[in-house]
Amino acid sequence: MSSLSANQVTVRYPGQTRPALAGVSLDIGPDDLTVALGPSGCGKTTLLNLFAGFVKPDSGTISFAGQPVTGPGAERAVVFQHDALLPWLNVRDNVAFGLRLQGVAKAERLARADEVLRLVDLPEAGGRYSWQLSGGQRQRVGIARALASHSQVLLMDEPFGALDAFTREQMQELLLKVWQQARRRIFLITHDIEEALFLATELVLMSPGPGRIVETLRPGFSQRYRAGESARAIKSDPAFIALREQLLATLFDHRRKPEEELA
Amino acid sequence: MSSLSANQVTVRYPGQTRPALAGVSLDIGPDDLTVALGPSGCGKTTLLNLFAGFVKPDSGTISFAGQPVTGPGAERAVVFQHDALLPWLNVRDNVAFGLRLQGVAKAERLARADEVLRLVDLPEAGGRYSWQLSGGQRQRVGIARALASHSQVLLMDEPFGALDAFTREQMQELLLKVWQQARRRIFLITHDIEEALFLATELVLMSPGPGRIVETLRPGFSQRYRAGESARAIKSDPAFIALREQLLATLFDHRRKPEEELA
Amino acid sequence: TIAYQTGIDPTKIPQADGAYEKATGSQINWRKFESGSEVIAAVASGDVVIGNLGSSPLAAAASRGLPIVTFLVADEIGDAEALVVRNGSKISKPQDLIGKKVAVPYVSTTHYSLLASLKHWKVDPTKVNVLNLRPSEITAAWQRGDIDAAYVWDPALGKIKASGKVLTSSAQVSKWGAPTYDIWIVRKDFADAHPEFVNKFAKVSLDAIAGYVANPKAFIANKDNIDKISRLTGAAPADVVLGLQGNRFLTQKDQIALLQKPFVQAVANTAAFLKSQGKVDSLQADYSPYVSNQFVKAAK
Amino acid sequence: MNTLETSLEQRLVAAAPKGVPDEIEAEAAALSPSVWAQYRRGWLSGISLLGLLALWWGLSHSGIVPPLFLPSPEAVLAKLITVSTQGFMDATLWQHLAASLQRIVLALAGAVLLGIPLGVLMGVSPVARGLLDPLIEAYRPVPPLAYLPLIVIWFGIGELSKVLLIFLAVLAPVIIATSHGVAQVSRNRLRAAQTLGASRSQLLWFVILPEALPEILTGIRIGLGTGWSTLVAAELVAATRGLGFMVQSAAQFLVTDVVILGIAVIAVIAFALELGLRLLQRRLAPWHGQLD
Amino acid sequence: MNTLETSLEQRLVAAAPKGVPDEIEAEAAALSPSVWAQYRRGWLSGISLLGLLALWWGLSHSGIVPPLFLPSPEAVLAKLITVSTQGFMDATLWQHLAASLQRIVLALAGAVLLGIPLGVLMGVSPVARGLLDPLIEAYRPVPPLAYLPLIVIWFGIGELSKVLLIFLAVLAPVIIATSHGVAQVSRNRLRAAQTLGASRSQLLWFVILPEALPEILTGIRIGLGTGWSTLVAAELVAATRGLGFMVQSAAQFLVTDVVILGIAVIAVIAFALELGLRLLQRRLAPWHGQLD
Ligand SMILES: Nc1ncnc2c1ncn2[C@@H]1O[C@H](COP(=O)(O)OP(=O)(O)OP(=O)(O)O)[C@@H](O)[C@H]1O
Ligand SMILES: Nc1ncnc2c1ncn2[C@@H]1O[C@H](COP(=O)(O)OP(=O)(O)OP(=O)(O)O)[C@@H](O)[C@H]1O
Ligand SMILES: [Mg+2]
Ligand SMILES: [Mg+2]
Repeated sequence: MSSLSANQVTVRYPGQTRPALAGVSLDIGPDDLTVALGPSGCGKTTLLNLFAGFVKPDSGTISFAGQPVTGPGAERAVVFQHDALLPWLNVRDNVAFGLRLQGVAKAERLARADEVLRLVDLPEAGGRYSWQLSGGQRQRVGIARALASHSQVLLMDEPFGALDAFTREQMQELLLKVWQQARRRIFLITHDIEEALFLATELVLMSPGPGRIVETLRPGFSQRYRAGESARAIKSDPAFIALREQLLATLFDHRRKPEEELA
Repeated sequence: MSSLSANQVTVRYPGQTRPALAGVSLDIGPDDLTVALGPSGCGKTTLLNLFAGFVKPDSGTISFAGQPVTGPGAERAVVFQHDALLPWLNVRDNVAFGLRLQGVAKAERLARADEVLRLVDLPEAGGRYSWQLSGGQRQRVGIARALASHSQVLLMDEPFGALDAFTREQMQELLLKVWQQARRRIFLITHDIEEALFLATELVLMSPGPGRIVETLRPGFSQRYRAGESARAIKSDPAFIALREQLLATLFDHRRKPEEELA
Repeated sequence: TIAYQTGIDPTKIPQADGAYEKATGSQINWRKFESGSEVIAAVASGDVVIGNLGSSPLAAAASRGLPIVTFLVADEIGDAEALVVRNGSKISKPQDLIGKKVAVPYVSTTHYSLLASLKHWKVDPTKVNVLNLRPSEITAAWQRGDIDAAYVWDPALGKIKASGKVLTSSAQVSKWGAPTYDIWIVRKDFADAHPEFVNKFAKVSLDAIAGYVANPKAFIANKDNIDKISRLTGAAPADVVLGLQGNRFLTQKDQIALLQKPFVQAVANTAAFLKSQGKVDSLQADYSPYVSNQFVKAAK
Repeated sequence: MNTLETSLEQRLVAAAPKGVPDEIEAEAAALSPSVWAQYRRGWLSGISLLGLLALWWGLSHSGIVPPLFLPSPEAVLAKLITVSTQGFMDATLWQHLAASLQRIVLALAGAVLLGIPLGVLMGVSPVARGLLDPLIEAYRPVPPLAYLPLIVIWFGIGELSKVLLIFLAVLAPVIIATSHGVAQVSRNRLRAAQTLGASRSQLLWFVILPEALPEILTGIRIGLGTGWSTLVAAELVAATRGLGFMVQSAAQFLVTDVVILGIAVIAVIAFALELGLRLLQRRLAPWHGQLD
Repeated sequence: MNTLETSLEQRLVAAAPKGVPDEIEAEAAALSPSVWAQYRRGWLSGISLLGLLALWWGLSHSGIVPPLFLPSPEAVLAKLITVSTQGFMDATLWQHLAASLQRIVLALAGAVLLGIPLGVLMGVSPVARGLLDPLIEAYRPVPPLAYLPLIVIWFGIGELSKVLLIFLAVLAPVIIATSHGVAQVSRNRLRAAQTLGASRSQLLWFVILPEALPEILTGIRIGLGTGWSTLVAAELVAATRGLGFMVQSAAQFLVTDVVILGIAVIAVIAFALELGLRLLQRRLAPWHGQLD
């Protein structure tokens, strides 16, 4: 019951003939790290916006822990596709912003911010402003901001899209640690198949025209990471590689049949 | 001589102690598809901005076809990390914008725009506005805009970062076709090692603190694609896979030695 | 609170000396106003109890039924207001005004005087191009030759006389039966509640006027007097002298006589005139409630 | 102020509306997602204006304020009829209105034609900004009543002076808003256009002006407001017609009902022009307020 | 208008400056990259003011304009000395200035204290906007000179009336700019703050106000300009002191040098306040104009 769920939701943007999402149901349970994968424009961001409470469904319901979701809330932190940092605060204050809203004392929240900044590998960026950062650095500040808050759910829209392979893997491991320690439900959108496989407890494949869930997988590699196996080891496990190739083929197959994606 | 080159350039942002780029030299010849790969914040975007003429070096020179670069120009088209579309024009007009500036007649430029939109797999998005598109769709409109212009150089900052695997591969092949037919010099930034290997005639590895080029490779797979081999075949060639793993290991090695990346 | 305007008259001397305060034994707030209509608005609001204005705004106010009483005449306007025609405007007789541009500040006494003189000359006012300009703009427009004639007071009058000639003045118009005055009014409720204050106020004023009328030359020769007036009004000393000479000041005896039938008649005439011009909607049947000589009488 | 911006509440809550528009209306609907919200707002505005009217009626009939100072709405309405048929100060209401409107429109046209180029120049070039800024800042705060005589001596008592005075009042907001809007144009969009080969003038026409347009229109709207509010001062200069002249004369004769009538007419006309400008703003910049 | 915006040229060309700042100054330099550009601008502004002065000097000495209408700069300077020592209309220049400044400051404070909350309300709630917008649009265009008598009748001739008149002139731009700024706050930033648990009031204080701040300050600057320009009208109401009163009294008696002196003093003081506000804007919103 204490899960974040979408129940038969449909969303149609004004002026569009075809719905962006049609009859989508998805349940993110307490121990879930759900990853959405799918072609550009299939409604992943729309689904995340529904969970976050930014968009209201035209039909169907969104609920969290049994309560209907009517708007954004502190229990559901979001990492945006485009950072959405506050330009009048420096990086440290941006990261500490959620704690400040909660009334955490200054020294404490700044200490916490510095700690999280270290975790995302930006130990010395605290005093800068967002416009002084590179694309990948900005993205990590956005991640740090969501991590620093004490939300029960993390909603992440392509959070590692602008990161290099090494930093990306660091962030993946960080995310798994957070998921494991803090037991946060996580909903993550990515285009990286390897990432999806590695992280997901539940992997949903989506398809456009209208946006819907076409397949659900339970790869189970993140549980192995949690059990102590190393990331490199998992990713070079032949089972992992085989599944990756298979998934890639599935996705390509889906797409090769010409389907219009735009209404 | 008719190449785009950086000669010992150094860039230091105001208020930063360490330069973002120090003594970087790079030459993009007429038949080159140069790809930059490197950790977040190592100065890739800064280097691209130098080539584009957005940023002036503190020392060193940038030149194109023997002439010093003093500002942006139509011969060097740019695909931005964040689209930079014009919100008051619909997608078709955005794509045709460069041709309109050149004085191409309306019917002709709109026909051309529709053609390019088909190429980036957005055949029906022409009448929409940028704020009605998904992240990946926007990115493709940005690519279409650059392709529609008749520039001699394409400068692309993580152009496929928000695309799913299938669309990404489509775009990669499209890019190679453009490079091959129109003989445009291309400078492309990516975080995807496979993409870098597949596309690059010349692959530069960059490293931060201060930003510099640490290694240059000439993978040569794009020439094989040009010669008629299929993308899938190349990417599953054991030589390709081996090089990919090796490159990954190099990058990870570079990063494991703790180096401060921020000043 | 008392509203004054920058008219030039001998009562500015006791005002500057604080004699009013001494005589009435109360604190007085002097406030300067730009025009009669503003004085009326201030009096109406209740913030101002005694005010100084020209006779034509009074007629307008009385016609609207404002509860005020005229209790004192500061002066009868003489040569201080005059109709001047510009040299080169080819106006030599009143009939020449037809089709010419004549500037006056609307609703001032000169506006009334101008229209009265046109009537006297049997010139159709609609054929004269009467323009609304403030004195400072009249001077400017005159300088450019934009206007052919103007009916104003000093110092603008002095400036334009330099390049024009006087066609008529208020002293003349007064003789034609349309006199204009600068007067003092008091709110009726205040006058009923504090008659002794109004009496004292009238007395101090009359004394000052008497002082001037007794020997105008000596008054003017006293630089101290001129300076005081100049300071209160902002007028240049030379203009003060002109202003004093240009008006007729009335002694107590004259005022007692005037502030009855004749003045009521003058106000009624003015009001009727305004009505005929379409500036006022309706007339009072009787203007005598708005005039009283009791305070001047009591000022012995 | 601006009917264009989606309200905070709209932005906070939801993007998807309830109804399913016809496919034919689809495109149009995409541009005006908040027709319903606007309809509701019109209704609220009606309420608040009615409230104002009721307050007026109540005050004037309660006897607290004598009719000399606050005539009743009926009296003003009656006056509207007499003034528009028989006239006041030798001209009917419509003639006064026409005279004032003509001045306002001329001044507005002048201010737009001069103000936008100057504003663009100041937004684009630091040299122009350095030179023009102090001049604008110096004339802007000076009360029109103070320099009225100077205007008369230099420009006479004709229409020119009156229009000039209004023009000056409109000019400053137009220049300020334009230069502000121009200076805030997105750097990345400018760069994008440059890499597509935009010349300086193309940059101006195709990027800077479209992007600054909403702000320029806001400046014009503010300027029009200040223009109207200098109408009385302008028509102190030897006017024989005009709303400002009418109000001013009426005030001097204590004809309060005509004063109120004039104020009401000015408010109504200015409001109509304002609504027109907003409509224009919505037509010309439908994308405004749609970006994240 | 706004010294904050980086100029178009700066934005078009380059981000990297030439000099290498000291490490200690590093942080500060990051916030004000264009100290040099501003210095140069101050210099240009000096030139243009000198040009104005020269024009004045030339005009007044050429004899084209008689000194009655345009006294020479020397005459005005001389007057400055006499008026500031001996006074004009029973008060020295400084007393006039103090009286006016007090009114302006009071009106400004009132307008800011009332206008910002109202503007925020209008920016945030469509209901408030629907209700308040027509009222503001109705009073805004009405000329102060037209409702002056009503103000006097209703509020008397004390300081209240004068301050009220200036207050009304400042209020509209403050409200308009505030509601405009508030309505343009980035949707994504609002959403981000909400997902971090911001309550409505925290949203207001920590996101909406900081983001709208530059625009609010611009509104205050515009409002202050219109406030100054209604000074003469306000001080027509039974003032005994004040720059507007001084100018008006002087104009009545054609003491043109005092009129020009008053205009100059108003311009200088208003300009100084404007510079102060810009400085404030730069201190409070250094990030403004730094985004793409
Ligand atoms: N505001 C809008 N108005 C109209 N259509 C929209 C709007 N936002 C999104 N869409 C459309 O809805 C569909 C789903 O969009 P969404 O952003 O959810 O895609 P996505 O799966 O996140 O894609 P991407 O991977 O490219 O980010 C797309 O076809 C898009 O064009
Ligand atoms: N305007 C600026 N002011 C100060 N420092 C800056 C500015 N822009 C970039 N930097 C710094 O310069 C360095 C290089 O930035 P750049 O954007 O070139 O990195 P990048 O290689 O593109 O990184 P990414 O892959 O994350 O986009 C980074 O450390 C960044 O923090
Ligand atoms: Mg998306
Ligand atoms: Mg980058």
